[in-house]
Amino acid sequence: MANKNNLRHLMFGLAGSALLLTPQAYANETIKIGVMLPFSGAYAALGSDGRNGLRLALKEHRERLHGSNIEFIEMDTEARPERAPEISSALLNRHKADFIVGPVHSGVANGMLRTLRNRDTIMIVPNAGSAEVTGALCAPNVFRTSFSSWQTSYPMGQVAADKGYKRVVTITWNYGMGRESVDAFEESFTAAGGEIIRKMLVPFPRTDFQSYISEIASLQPDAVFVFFAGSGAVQFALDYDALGLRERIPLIGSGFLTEGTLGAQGKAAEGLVTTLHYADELDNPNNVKFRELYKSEYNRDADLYAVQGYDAGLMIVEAIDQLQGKVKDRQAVIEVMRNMTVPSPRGDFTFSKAHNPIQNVYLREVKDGVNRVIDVAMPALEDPARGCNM
Amino acid sequence: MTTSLFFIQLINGLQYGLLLFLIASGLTLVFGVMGILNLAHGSMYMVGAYLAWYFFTHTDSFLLSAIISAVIALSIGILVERTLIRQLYHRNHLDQVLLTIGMIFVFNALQSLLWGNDPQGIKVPDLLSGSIPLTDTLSYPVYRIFVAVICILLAAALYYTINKTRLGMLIRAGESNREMVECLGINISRLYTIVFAIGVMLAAIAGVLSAPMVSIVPGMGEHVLIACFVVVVIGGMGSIKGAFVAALLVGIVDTFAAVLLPSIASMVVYILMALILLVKPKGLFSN
Amino acid sequence: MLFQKRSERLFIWIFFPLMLMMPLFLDGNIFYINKLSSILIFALFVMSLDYLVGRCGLITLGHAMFYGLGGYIFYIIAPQNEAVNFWVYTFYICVISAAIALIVGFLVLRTSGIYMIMITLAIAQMFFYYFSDSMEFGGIDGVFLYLKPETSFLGIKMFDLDNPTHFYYLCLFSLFNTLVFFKVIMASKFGRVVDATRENPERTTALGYNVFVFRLASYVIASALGAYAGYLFSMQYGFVNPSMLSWQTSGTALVMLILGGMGSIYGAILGTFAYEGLHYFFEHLTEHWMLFMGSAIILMVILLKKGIAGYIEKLLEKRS
Amino acid sequence: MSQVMIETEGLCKHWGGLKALDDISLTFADKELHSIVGPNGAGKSTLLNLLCGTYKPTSGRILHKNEPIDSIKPYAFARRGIGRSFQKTNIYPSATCLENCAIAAQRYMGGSFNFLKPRNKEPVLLHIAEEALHKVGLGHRKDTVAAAVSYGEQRQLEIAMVLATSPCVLLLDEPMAGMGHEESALIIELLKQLKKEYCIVLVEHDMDAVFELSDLITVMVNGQHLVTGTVDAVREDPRVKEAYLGQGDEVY
Repeated sequence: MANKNNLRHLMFGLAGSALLLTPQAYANETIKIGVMLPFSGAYAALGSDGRNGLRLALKEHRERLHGSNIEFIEMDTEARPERAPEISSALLNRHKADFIVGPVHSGVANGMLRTLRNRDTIMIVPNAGSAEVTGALCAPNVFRTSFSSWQTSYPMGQVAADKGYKRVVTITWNYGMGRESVDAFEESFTAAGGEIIRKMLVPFPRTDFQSYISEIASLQPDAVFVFFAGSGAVQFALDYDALGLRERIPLIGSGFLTEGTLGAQGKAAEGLVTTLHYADELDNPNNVKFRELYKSEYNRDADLYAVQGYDAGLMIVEAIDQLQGKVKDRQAVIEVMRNMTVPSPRGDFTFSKAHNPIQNVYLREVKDGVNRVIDVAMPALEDPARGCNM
Repeated sequence: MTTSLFFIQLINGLQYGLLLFLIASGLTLVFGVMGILNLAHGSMYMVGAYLAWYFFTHTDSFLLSAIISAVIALSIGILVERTLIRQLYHRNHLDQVLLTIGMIFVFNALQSLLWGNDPQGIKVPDLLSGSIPLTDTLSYPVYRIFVAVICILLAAALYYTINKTRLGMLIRAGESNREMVECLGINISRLYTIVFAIGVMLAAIAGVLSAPMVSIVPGMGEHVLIACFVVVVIGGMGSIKGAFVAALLVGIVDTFAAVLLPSIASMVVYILMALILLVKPKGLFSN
Repeated sequence: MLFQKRSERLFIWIFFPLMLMMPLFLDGNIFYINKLSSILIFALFVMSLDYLVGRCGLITLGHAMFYGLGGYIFYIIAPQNEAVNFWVYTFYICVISAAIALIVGFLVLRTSGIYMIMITLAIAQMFFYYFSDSMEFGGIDGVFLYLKPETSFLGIKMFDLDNPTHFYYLCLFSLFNTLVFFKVIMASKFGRVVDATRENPERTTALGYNVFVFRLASYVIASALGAYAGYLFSMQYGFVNPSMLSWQTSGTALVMLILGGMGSIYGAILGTFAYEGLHYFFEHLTEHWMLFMGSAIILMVILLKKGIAGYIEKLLEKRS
Repeated sequence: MSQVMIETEGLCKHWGGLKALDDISLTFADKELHSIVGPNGAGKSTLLNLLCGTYKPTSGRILHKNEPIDSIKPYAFARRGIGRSFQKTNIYPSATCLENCAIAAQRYMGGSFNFLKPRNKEPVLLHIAEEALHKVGLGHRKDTVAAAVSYGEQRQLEIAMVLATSPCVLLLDEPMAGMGHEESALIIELLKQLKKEYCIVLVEHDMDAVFELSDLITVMVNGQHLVTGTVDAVREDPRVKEAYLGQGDEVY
């Protein structure tokens, strides 16, 4: 149960926030990993899964660390952008973190980039999908193990057109991620001959969708494309179902609509079709092994956020291994990382010039409370990295 | 906007307004009688929803979990009033604001410790899971109608209690003149405990009723808190009748603003509130 | 003498020399210097709130509105690709925010007490949503300022704002000036009327003062300084976000103020440092820091009726 | 009779359906002490509140030196020199007695928007404030915090504050309420001195004091004007006796 886990974290926390994983006496070097994730507030679940994944990777591959001490410094961002510069400055300047893993929230990412771009550390983004991270604000020392908003929505435009939808309504929160996702969908959907008949923008973080859905019902589109995540995703699916539209107008979206939310959505999520770079059920050896390990370690099922955190951990492990623990030479670390193939549970991926994963995007459908993979919507998809001069 | 869509949106607005009233009524009652501004009121809404979810997953009965949750909320109310709120009767509003902000922190931390941070949901009770078709594409869930009816019944019950019963007489007297009630030999501290506990319970019941309709997530209380403030202030602080009118007003205005004025949708209710306070600085139904 | 109370003199003689020397102890550790700078900035903001709440008796839950406005006004009026003059823009920002405060104050000061708390909250929320829903101001993700102003004054370059230590001294300098500024105001003839309007507005009207005008003037002053704090904050990391205007920011400032002690000129500084210290301590202790923070706030309200400053004054009284 | 300072014409004040004050026409002359008496609820305090601008009249006019003043702002009354004391002690309890009077004196001395001038560095103003304290016999209390002085002294302070505004009209609302005999005697002496200089309107329950001090007495009942006259005329008027007896108020 979640509560036991949390109690244990509390105990851990009381014992001291810096946790030494390999306390061997002969350890030659301490490698500091700063973790900037939300541990309280609406995004707390995403933060703790990411952290768990990260720790799991370093624990699993302990023997590849060349005897380095790994020290975690965990900071709660509370998903508050205005705290981001301060916290990242703490990790960079006070703790002299070698790697900084974070954040979940794109607004926080913008604040972090402000202090970490081109500085003496490696930033690995394990979630925030804002285009700027590997677009206009890209930098040699910034990597992303997750996705770009474009990647998770662009393929859906093609899928929708292939399904024969002509008139589609889009709805999302009025914030960066939402608008970028809808734009990416529109890009491929209109290119394939579809028409967006209405673009609805909901003030963030409003979760009262009933009036919007009533409006959609009166427009009678062929399908509805949405980008919502977390509580918004749960609420939208619940309202969409409650008002009887799920049976009548197909609901499609970026995969976050049904990621980590299925328990709360229940039958309201059945039949929703989404595109994402991961699915719990992916049938590959890495994924099966990872999920087993995660379950036995944390007594809960792994999810996308755990995978992304885990991959950030794999990157760090790989870099330490190849450089034999000498990670102070950032240029060397960057060189290793940008040429790396990450053996991710989602399938192997490499990095684009802008340091975003080149990865498969899967087409998924919810059946019996699980995201089933129907197909690969677009294989080895690379983000266009607009605005990046790297 | 077609006529049918107009009426559908009107229903949406009314339903949202009724739920707002249920949450806000506890806030305005506590303020009216005790002069306490409880910022942690939204947290009680959250606690109600989490309790309902927790007991539903253990008992599988919505009614049973609703009753247990209400009883627990009542006990929390009594406990909080006896240990904390009691200290503040002779302090100013500022101290109350502060203490209840502290309570928000504590409730949020407890929620995260006890129930984790994953979004949760419970399914609508089978008996109420049907829906009524309104148009070709749109139908209205029975459960939401049920919630609206419960809200109206609770509003009527509150009205009856305040205007027709001995407790209500004391509440009304307490609003207008604290000393007088004390002179009448009535145990004012017990009255305050009861009123505060009822206020907490109303918020929790709103949380319980919302549980099958909303995503149960950390921080859900703070969103409704501000909406409740708007309702209570527009209605006139301490006025149940005012809260009722204001909640419906806010519900309808907010619903229509969302579709008609999308660019300023979230500002509209605050503009409404500012305008009303300019004309009637103490709200629509102030004493 | 400007600082009549012993506790005030004591505080000023300990705090400011200590802060002046702080960068020496910190030995150029950028994090601590930045952290201290941001605490000093927020202390300045809380001090402007203290003037309203503690000295004028006007309780507001919307003061963060001006904190955020300071940042956004700067973003809006400053050219994006050219370093502007710090002092000139300080003047602009104070004037523009004062003008906004004049209009807002005209509306909110018609009410009082709990209604004023609520209407200030409502107006601040309006601004919050305006910025968080607007596309041109970056919405909920906020905006960046890519260039820091230069600080030459009459041809002399005073601070290099890209240097954290310089920026730290600018913040300290601003805080000290603000403290002296408020102290001068409170000791002035204007301050006499402000005291009177707080303590007994009815009597003050009967004596022939237009209470509203004095409150409005105070509101404008406090708001302009609140905006100045926001301007400094936005400059520190080149970052403006709507959450600067949120009611949580106002609430935090109030918590700090009450923790430190209202109405005493240094309570705002004490409160900000104490709150940030507690927050920092609990956050490093456990991810459930909110539990301890919340309990600490509750205990403090119940036990420390006049905040830390009140406690110190009591101690000093006992000894003398 | 000397110059008329304040005049009311058909003054009415209604609270909803209740007529708190009904058609009152009175004149108050300079250098005279004019008392308003009557049983509880007669409208004495309402009248006073209208004269100093706290309430706005429902109908009727108020003239000050022959200029209508019923539509000016409440604070403007004091600026015209109409000062008042309150029935319930209404001072600045945490300030010193001197500061209380200084606040009052600063109003007409000006400079209230001077942000820089230290409040304690203006000898003229402080002198005026101190003089006002001396007038009411509180000179020795000037550095004491107002909350710390006795109740009677607080009443005296109220009057001193009014005096410090350099008024021409004093509206005094029960200055002797709740006082002991000796304290009352002090105030009576004080008022005897003051009425040589000011137009004073006095609302008071202590009839001995009223008879001793007044040049004119107006008796009000139920918001209506009953009679106005000299002390002797009022004392003998049968209507007055009836009104008081009818109310069951023990006056004599």
